[in-house]
Amino acid sequence: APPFFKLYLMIPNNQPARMIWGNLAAQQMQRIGIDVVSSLVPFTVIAPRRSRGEGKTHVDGGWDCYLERYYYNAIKPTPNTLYHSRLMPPGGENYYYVNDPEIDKALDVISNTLDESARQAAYRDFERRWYDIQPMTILFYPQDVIAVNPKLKGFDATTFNPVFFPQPEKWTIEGAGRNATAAFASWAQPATLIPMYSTGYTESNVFGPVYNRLYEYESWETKKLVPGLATDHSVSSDGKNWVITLRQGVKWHSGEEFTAADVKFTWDTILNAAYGSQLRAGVMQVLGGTESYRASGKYEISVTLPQPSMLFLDWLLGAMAIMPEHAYKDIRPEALRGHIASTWLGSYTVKTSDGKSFTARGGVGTGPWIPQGYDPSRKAYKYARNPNYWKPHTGNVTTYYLVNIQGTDSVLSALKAGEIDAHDPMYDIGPLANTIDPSWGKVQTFDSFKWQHICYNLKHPVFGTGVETPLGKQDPSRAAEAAAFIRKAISHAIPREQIVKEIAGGYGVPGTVPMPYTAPEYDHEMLKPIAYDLDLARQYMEKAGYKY
Amino acid sequence: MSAALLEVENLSKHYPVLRRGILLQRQTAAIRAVDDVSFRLQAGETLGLVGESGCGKTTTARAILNLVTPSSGAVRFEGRDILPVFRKGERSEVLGIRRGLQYVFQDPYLSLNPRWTIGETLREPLRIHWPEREAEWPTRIDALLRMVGLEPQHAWRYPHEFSGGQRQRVGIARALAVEPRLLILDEPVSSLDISVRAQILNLLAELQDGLGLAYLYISHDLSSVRFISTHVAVMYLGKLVEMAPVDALFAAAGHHYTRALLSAIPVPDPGAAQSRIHLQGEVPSALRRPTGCPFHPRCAAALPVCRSEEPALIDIGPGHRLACHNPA
Amino acid sequence: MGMLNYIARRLLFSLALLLGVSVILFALINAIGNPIEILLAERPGVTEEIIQSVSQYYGLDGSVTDRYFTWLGNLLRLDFGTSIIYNQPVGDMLWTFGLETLKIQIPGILLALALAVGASVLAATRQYSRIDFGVISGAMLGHSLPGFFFGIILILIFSYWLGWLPSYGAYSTRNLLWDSELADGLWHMVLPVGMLAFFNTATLTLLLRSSLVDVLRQDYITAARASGLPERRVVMGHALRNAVIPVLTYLGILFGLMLGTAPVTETVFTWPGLGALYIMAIQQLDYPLIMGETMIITVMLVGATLLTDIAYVAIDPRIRLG
Amino acid sequence: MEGSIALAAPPRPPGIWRQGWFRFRRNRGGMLGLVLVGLVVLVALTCFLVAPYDPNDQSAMLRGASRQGPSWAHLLGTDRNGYDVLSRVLYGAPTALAVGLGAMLIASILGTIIGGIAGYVGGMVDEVLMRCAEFFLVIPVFIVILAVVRLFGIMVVGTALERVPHLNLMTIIALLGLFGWPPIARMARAEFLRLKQADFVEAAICIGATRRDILLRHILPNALPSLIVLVALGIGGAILAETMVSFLGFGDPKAVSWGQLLYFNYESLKVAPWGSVAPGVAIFVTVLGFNLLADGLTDAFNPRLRQ
Amino acid sequence: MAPPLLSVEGLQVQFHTRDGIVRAVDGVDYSVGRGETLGIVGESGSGKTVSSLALLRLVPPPARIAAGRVMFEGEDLLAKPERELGAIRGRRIAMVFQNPATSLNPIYSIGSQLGEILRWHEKLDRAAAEARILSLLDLVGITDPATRLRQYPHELSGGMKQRIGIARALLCNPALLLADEPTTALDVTIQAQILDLLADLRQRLGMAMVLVTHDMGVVARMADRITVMYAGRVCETASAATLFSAPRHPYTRALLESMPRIDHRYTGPRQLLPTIAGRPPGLLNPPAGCRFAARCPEAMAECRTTLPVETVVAPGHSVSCIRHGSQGIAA
Ligand SMILES: Nc1ncnc2c1ncn2[C@@H]1O[C@H](COP(=O)(O)OP(=O)(O)OP(=O)(O)O)[C@@H](O)[C@H]1O
Ligand SMILES: Nc1ncnc2c1ncn2[C@@H]1O[C@H](COP(=O)(O)OP(=O)(O)OP(=O)(O)O)[C@@H](O)[C@H]1O
Ligand SMILES: [Mg+2]
Ligand SMILES: [Mg+2]
Repeated sequence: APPFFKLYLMIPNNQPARMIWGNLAAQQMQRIGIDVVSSLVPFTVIAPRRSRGEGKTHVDGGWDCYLERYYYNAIKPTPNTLYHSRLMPPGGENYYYVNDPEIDKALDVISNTLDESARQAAYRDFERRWYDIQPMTILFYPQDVIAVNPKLKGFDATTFNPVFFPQPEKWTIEGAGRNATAAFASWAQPATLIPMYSTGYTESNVFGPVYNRLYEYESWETKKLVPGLATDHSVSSDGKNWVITLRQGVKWHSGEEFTAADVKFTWDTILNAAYGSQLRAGVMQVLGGTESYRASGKYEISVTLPQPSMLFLDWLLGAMAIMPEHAYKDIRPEALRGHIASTWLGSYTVKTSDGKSFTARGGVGTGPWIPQGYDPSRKAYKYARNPNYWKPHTGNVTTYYLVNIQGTDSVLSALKAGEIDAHDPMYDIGPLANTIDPSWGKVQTFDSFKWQHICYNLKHPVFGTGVETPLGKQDPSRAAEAAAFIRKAISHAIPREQIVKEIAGGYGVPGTVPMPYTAPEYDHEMLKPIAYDLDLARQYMEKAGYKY
Repeated sequence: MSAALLEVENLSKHYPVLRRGILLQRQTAAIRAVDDVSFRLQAGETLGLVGESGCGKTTTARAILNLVTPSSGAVRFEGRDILPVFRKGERSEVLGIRRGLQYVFQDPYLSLNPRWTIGETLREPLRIHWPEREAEWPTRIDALLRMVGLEPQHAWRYPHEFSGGQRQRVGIARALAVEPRLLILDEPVSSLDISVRAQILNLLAELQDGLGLAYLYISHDLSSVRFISTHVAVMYLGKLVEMAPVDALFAAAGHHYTRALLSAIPVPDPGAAQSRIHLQGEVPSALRRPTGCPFHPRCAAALPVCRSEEPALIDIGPGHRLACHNPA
Repeated sequence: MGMLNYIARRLLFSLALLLGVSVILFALINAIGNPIEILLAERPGVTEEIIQSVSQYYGLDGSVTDRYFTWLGNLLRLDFGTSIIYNQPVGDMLWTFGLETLKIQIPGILLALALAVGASVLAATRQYSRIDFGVISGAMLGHSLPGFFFGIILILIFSYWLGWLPSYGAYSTRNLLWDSELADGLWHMVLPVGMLAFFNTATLTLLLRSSLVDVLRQDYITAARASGLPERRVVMGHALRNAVIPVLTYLGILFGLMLGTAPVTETVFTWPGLGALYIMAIQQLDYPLIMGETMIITVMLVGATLLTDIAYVAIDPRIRLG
Repeated sequence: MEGSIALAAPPRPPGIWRQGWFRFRRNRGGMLGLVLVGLVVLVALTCFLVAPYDPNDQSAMLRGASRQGPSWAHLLGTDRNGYDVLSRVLYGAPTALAVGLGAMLIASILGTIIGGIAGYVGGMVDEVLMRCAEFFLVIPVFIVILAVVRLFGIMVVGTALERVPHLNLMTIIALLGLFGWPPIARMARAEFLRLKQADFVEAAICIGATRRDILLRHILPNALPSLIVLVALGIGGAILAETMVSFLGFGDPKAVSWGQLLYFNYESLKVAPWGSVAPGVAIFVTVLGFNLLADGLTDAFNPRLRQ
Repeated sequence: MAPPLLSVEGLQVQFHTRDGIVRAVDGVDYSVGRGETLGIVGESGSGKTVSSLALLRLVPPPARIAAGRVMFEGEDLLAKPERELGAIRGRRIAMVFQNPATSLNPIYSIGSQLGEILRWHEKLDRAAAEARILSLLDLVGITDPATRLRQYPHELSGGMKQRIGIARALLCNPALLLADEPTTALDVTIQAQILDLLADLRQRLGMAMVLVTHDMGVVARMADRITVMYAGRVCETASAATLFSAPRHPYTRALLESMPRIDHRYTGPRQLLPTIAGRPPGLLNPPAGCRFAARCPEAMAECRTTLPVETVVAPGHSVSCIRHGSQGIAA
């Protein structure tokens, strides 16, 4: 029988595992009568198509569907930034052109309400609607699995981005005495270590321990925000006016005192187009502009938001590292990326207001660790314990290294050789977990905030808008419904359980909606796993008007 | 004098010596491999061309056949100026000349295409010159093979299945295929074994008598020159220094170089009293040719004039020409 | 004189070569559009303004030819630009990574040369013997074994099963071998150098043996033996030096080959060298890095060829370069 | 033509190729190479008959049987993709041969023409062409292939080229060919130079043969054996190069290639070694086959080099 | 009679090739007295080079010396350990090679090549060695020897290289000089110079010499006695005068007759040269019986089956031919 229609599936070629399930997905789609042309491409091919393809189909220069891994910007799920119909490209990040009034409605509530129970209800609405129409096929939620030195205690991790980073100040290496050296492996080499330039954990792995945020998480377990550089805040009833009180007596590594001017400097720089911060668009949405905040005291910031936003607390205050005004303000905007503060190569002098000078070998922060520079041939970042940290170190680590190690085999060898104590979850060691001997590696899993999905161009005439489906042609008013049938058909054709078992080594959970599986907002009652059932899938295709 | 079969007039071949600069090459000197050589060869005669290695014998032959383009001079074959024909004549004209004048190479190992059977090698000239008479080729090939003392079934063999002498026979047969009037033989026996040499020399002699061929016989083996030639020309550093009928030359050589050459040949006779003329020094290279008479640095009888003035080749007897200021 | 002339000509040619390579590569990179735009498009929240400002910073806002000449001008001042991804001066990166690459490549070649000399002397002096057969067969097998696959197997055996050798990287972070940086560094070099050496020993042995067999047949070797020189001196002094001459050219090529396939070697051993850097640069389209690296590798290749040519002259008095 | 002298013709003695074959047959290594290459060719021709599974069949994964060790159902086990390793390895043979033969076809045509012209014409033309060859020789091929494959992959997006099947593989083949010609050209040049001055060529000129005759009937056939040796060597090299490109993840994702198999499986070498060892051995055997073949051919056709 | 300086008895050298055993030298006997010059003539491939290399056990693989004795100054060289042989090579017996262009190592200067030998054998220091080399170069007629020392072989002409080759052989005052076609590669005029030089040196130094060549003229000029070889075997040995005036072996006779002679007039009615038909037998499977039988005009049936042995037919004249006095052994 001739295929019903043809679709082009792009599979990013940077990760073998993803390529494998991409291939599998393509095959499964073929089994329900779709002609799939899959191609393995670098992300640099996908990105321009999706950001500038104007929703056109693949053959017209846009795209049909591709595979991706995603996560939200904050630990609290923020689907409102990705799926709202107002936020389609080029202005926004709704790359898939999700355009559903019910979803929009739920997202508006999630974003703006101050009523926590209303927000929870909206989350549920969002999940239900998504589950019904499946604007994208969530394949599975990978579980993060790593192996650590069995002697390492106090290790705590998550892959929540961008605030995940190792916290060696809490680590104790047993039997290493009072001056332990710890090492952590990170897969990729970071591009820049100025916090506002990156949202990836490759970078935050490195700069994370150096800086502080206004609020931070008590632990990844509880995911509870506790005061960091801020001690407290107050909000007006409409959620727009915030006054944030800052901690006093905090010193930058240079000895300069931390004040409200630093917070203002940080936000100013992010919003200053000349710096080219990647966070600018997002922050601009929350803050509206530089006029919305001011240092209302040496230790106080007052903010007036254009509209209430959950992102303000969860993202801007809770995830964004504060940069030192005195150290960075004299660096020309275009030079900041290449500055030693960003590369950690070499040293530079920072003048403090009391006339002293400090030799910095990397970024200057308020955090528990002071950069000691980067050794390019070892690919190692070195840190020294900050003796003047405003919170006591609880572990015995005094010297800390962060090394770039590429490759799963390599990282396990390093762990076995005792060269590292822990590593980030990028290594995907799940399939190799059973090769790890407890004498040198303790396998540990933790919450992941990611999911893998196949995403569709929802402007596509067949599976996006449905106008080209038999049902849609017959009855244009049911076109959207027909497209949803096709997407559900595909969803049922994907053997999620097998993917988790076979490719992710069992470390993961079959997916349903774009909501972190372990988030409290995930409704486990409602979101039952989607069955792998080719008959069911074919029935959905038939509902869309296709005949086998 | 009757019209000569082959007439070579002031033939020269100069090879440029190139030196590479950073970007371009430039010519810094010239090797005068053949310099102003003139001689004539009558039908049925054999002219032996002798001289030490590198004196330009082969180059002369190749220049006559236009295998290298001569720098200057003229070559007349049967009264016809052939170089212009080679240069821009009709193909039929070129073939006409090629038919008259053939070449036999020194090394029979190299002069046969190793990928071709002897039959194929011999068929090639027939294919080129008489494409229309294809039916006659096989008989002609048989005849050629017999003519040089081989068997017809040898046509099926490859060169590597032959001995050196047999190969040389094939080389001769190939040259004879086009029924030439003149054969240029470039050291045809010097790479052969002693016992085979005589066979080939005999063959050449018989062919000459039977077919009325003329030979230009190039060699540095004076014994064989004496056997086969009617006339001898002696070359030294690209120049002809003496030319004479064979017995005249061997009896009364005029040039000191010729005499030295003759006396240097060891005679296979233990009793032979050899009055030898010692030549001092090595053969100078064609690149650094001495001024004046090229031979003067090695010549015992050199006069001051020899150093500065180059002697002309002049007649000193019947058919005897000599270029020496102070003949012996 | 001839030599200087030759070197000058050679350098001129190399310059032309480098220019050619750079133009082609530059054109290719630019044919895909503004690299910054492609790069940044991958990241969420990037606006046109940001692309503008970043492009400007990396000097990517002129026409292609302008950009090329700017790049070239900077190159002449040994300024390779700044890596887009790593924000570091490309020149510095090439230097550190280049040293790491040479650190395994040069010992790899030298070790291979030493082993090949030993093996081929052993084989060639016993031509037709069982040892000879063994050496040839071994070399043939080694020559055909895909180097990277062999490397993987080495890691599996020596690092994973036996646990004797480190399998990745050039240094340990902690727990240095014998607490010595030097020992630790050498320790890490064992596997990659071993792999490179093994692979090249095989090829070199094949070449050197046949060259040596040829030389040993030469008259001057018989003459040296006939003069009563001891066999050792004949083989090592007279034959080997002559036999090395035809292999020399290959050494240059070999070095080039090793540099060229460094991406594979360094991927297998996670070695922090030019090859690994190149893969990253290519994957991330870090165009100043791609350009700089290609230039450097080509320069190294040209340099190696030049060096072998000069070595030729040093060894073989017959050769006059000019 | 040949039949016309057949009257007196004794059984035709072996020609140069037959002679070569006789010499080749005695070379044990060469014969082994021939057998190995023959095996690979046989596999390439019959893989679709003998392979137990479709190379793209991932059904093992659906059964939960990916990365399984060898069993009766899967003689060489299954890999990370759930592919049957044996089938995948068998289907890799045509790809490898396509790469090797394709690249060397391009290289030998280019090389013979360029080298032939350089050697035959000589002078400035020779100089320029050989500089050109040197140019290609000094450029680090592998590095360029990686860059071109990557950049070209982005460039073709949205153009008609994108729909060409196996474009990526063809790019690699083309590049290997494009960079593979200089050694062949050098050899061709040397041979043409040598043969153009060979006595038998001059003899042909004396006889009045045309330039065409000389090039096609005398020089080329005599130059061929040396070139064939180089080509046989080059095939192994090209196959190896493609596997390395694929191993780095720059290969053709759609092609069933041994390098690709290694790329996907070498990380799980420890838990499922069969997935990497099988393609590794396949590459080894193929390359060894071509190398031995080349060696045997040298022996058979260029005894000059061997004596 | 004093024992000869060198006597070769029943020497056999075989090449073990893939096609089988090539009997390159198959039972060769000759002897050389002190101060005497023996000329060995024979066609290409008759085993001249291989047999002379075998004297010093220098035959290249895959050749093996299968049988025979080489008695030199009372010792069998073939039975000596390699180490002791090294003391004879180059010192008591020296060699001059056919091709001067290939018998000098191209990458070492003349001085270092010669000096090395001297330092090894005579344990001379650098200066003493150099002095000796200079005097020898002078002896072999090289002008400006001091400059030559620093030159490389390719910078010298063929004749000069051969002189160096001779000087190298003379470095340690050998008792016997093996010269393998020392002039074949040279021009006639240069050949004459080198032959003069050799004759002169032989007289001045009183060495014995084995002169291998295929040029009858050369042996006629140089040799006291001549051995003619054919297809790996000796046909005839006689004093030079006897061999040229009264050759016994049909091959020797044919050889002498078939050469065109420079001292002969060939003009007038065409004369042909007497020739030897056919070609030498292959040595892979040499015919039983006399090797020359197939080409010999006088051959009898017996010749094809019986291997003639060398027999003295007159004092100092021995022949291996059944027809001419030699006995044979049935094969
Ligand atoms: N293609 C060439 N380029 C430059 N010089 C050449 C070339 N061919 C020949 N010569 C030079 O021309 C001179 C004459 O060479 P030719 O071959 O004619 O000598 P010959 O008398 O035949 O020597 P032989 O007896 O060795 O064959 C030699 O010095 C040689 O070096
Ligand atoms: N490597 C080899 N393998 C097989 N046979 C060989 C080898 N080298 C020499 N021979 C054979 O040994 C025989 C004698 O060779 P040798 O070199 O002694 O001859 P020669 O009399 O010196 O000839 P020439 O006059 O050509 O120098 C030849 O018939 C040859 O075929
Ligand atoms: Mg000549
Ligand atoms: Mg010899």
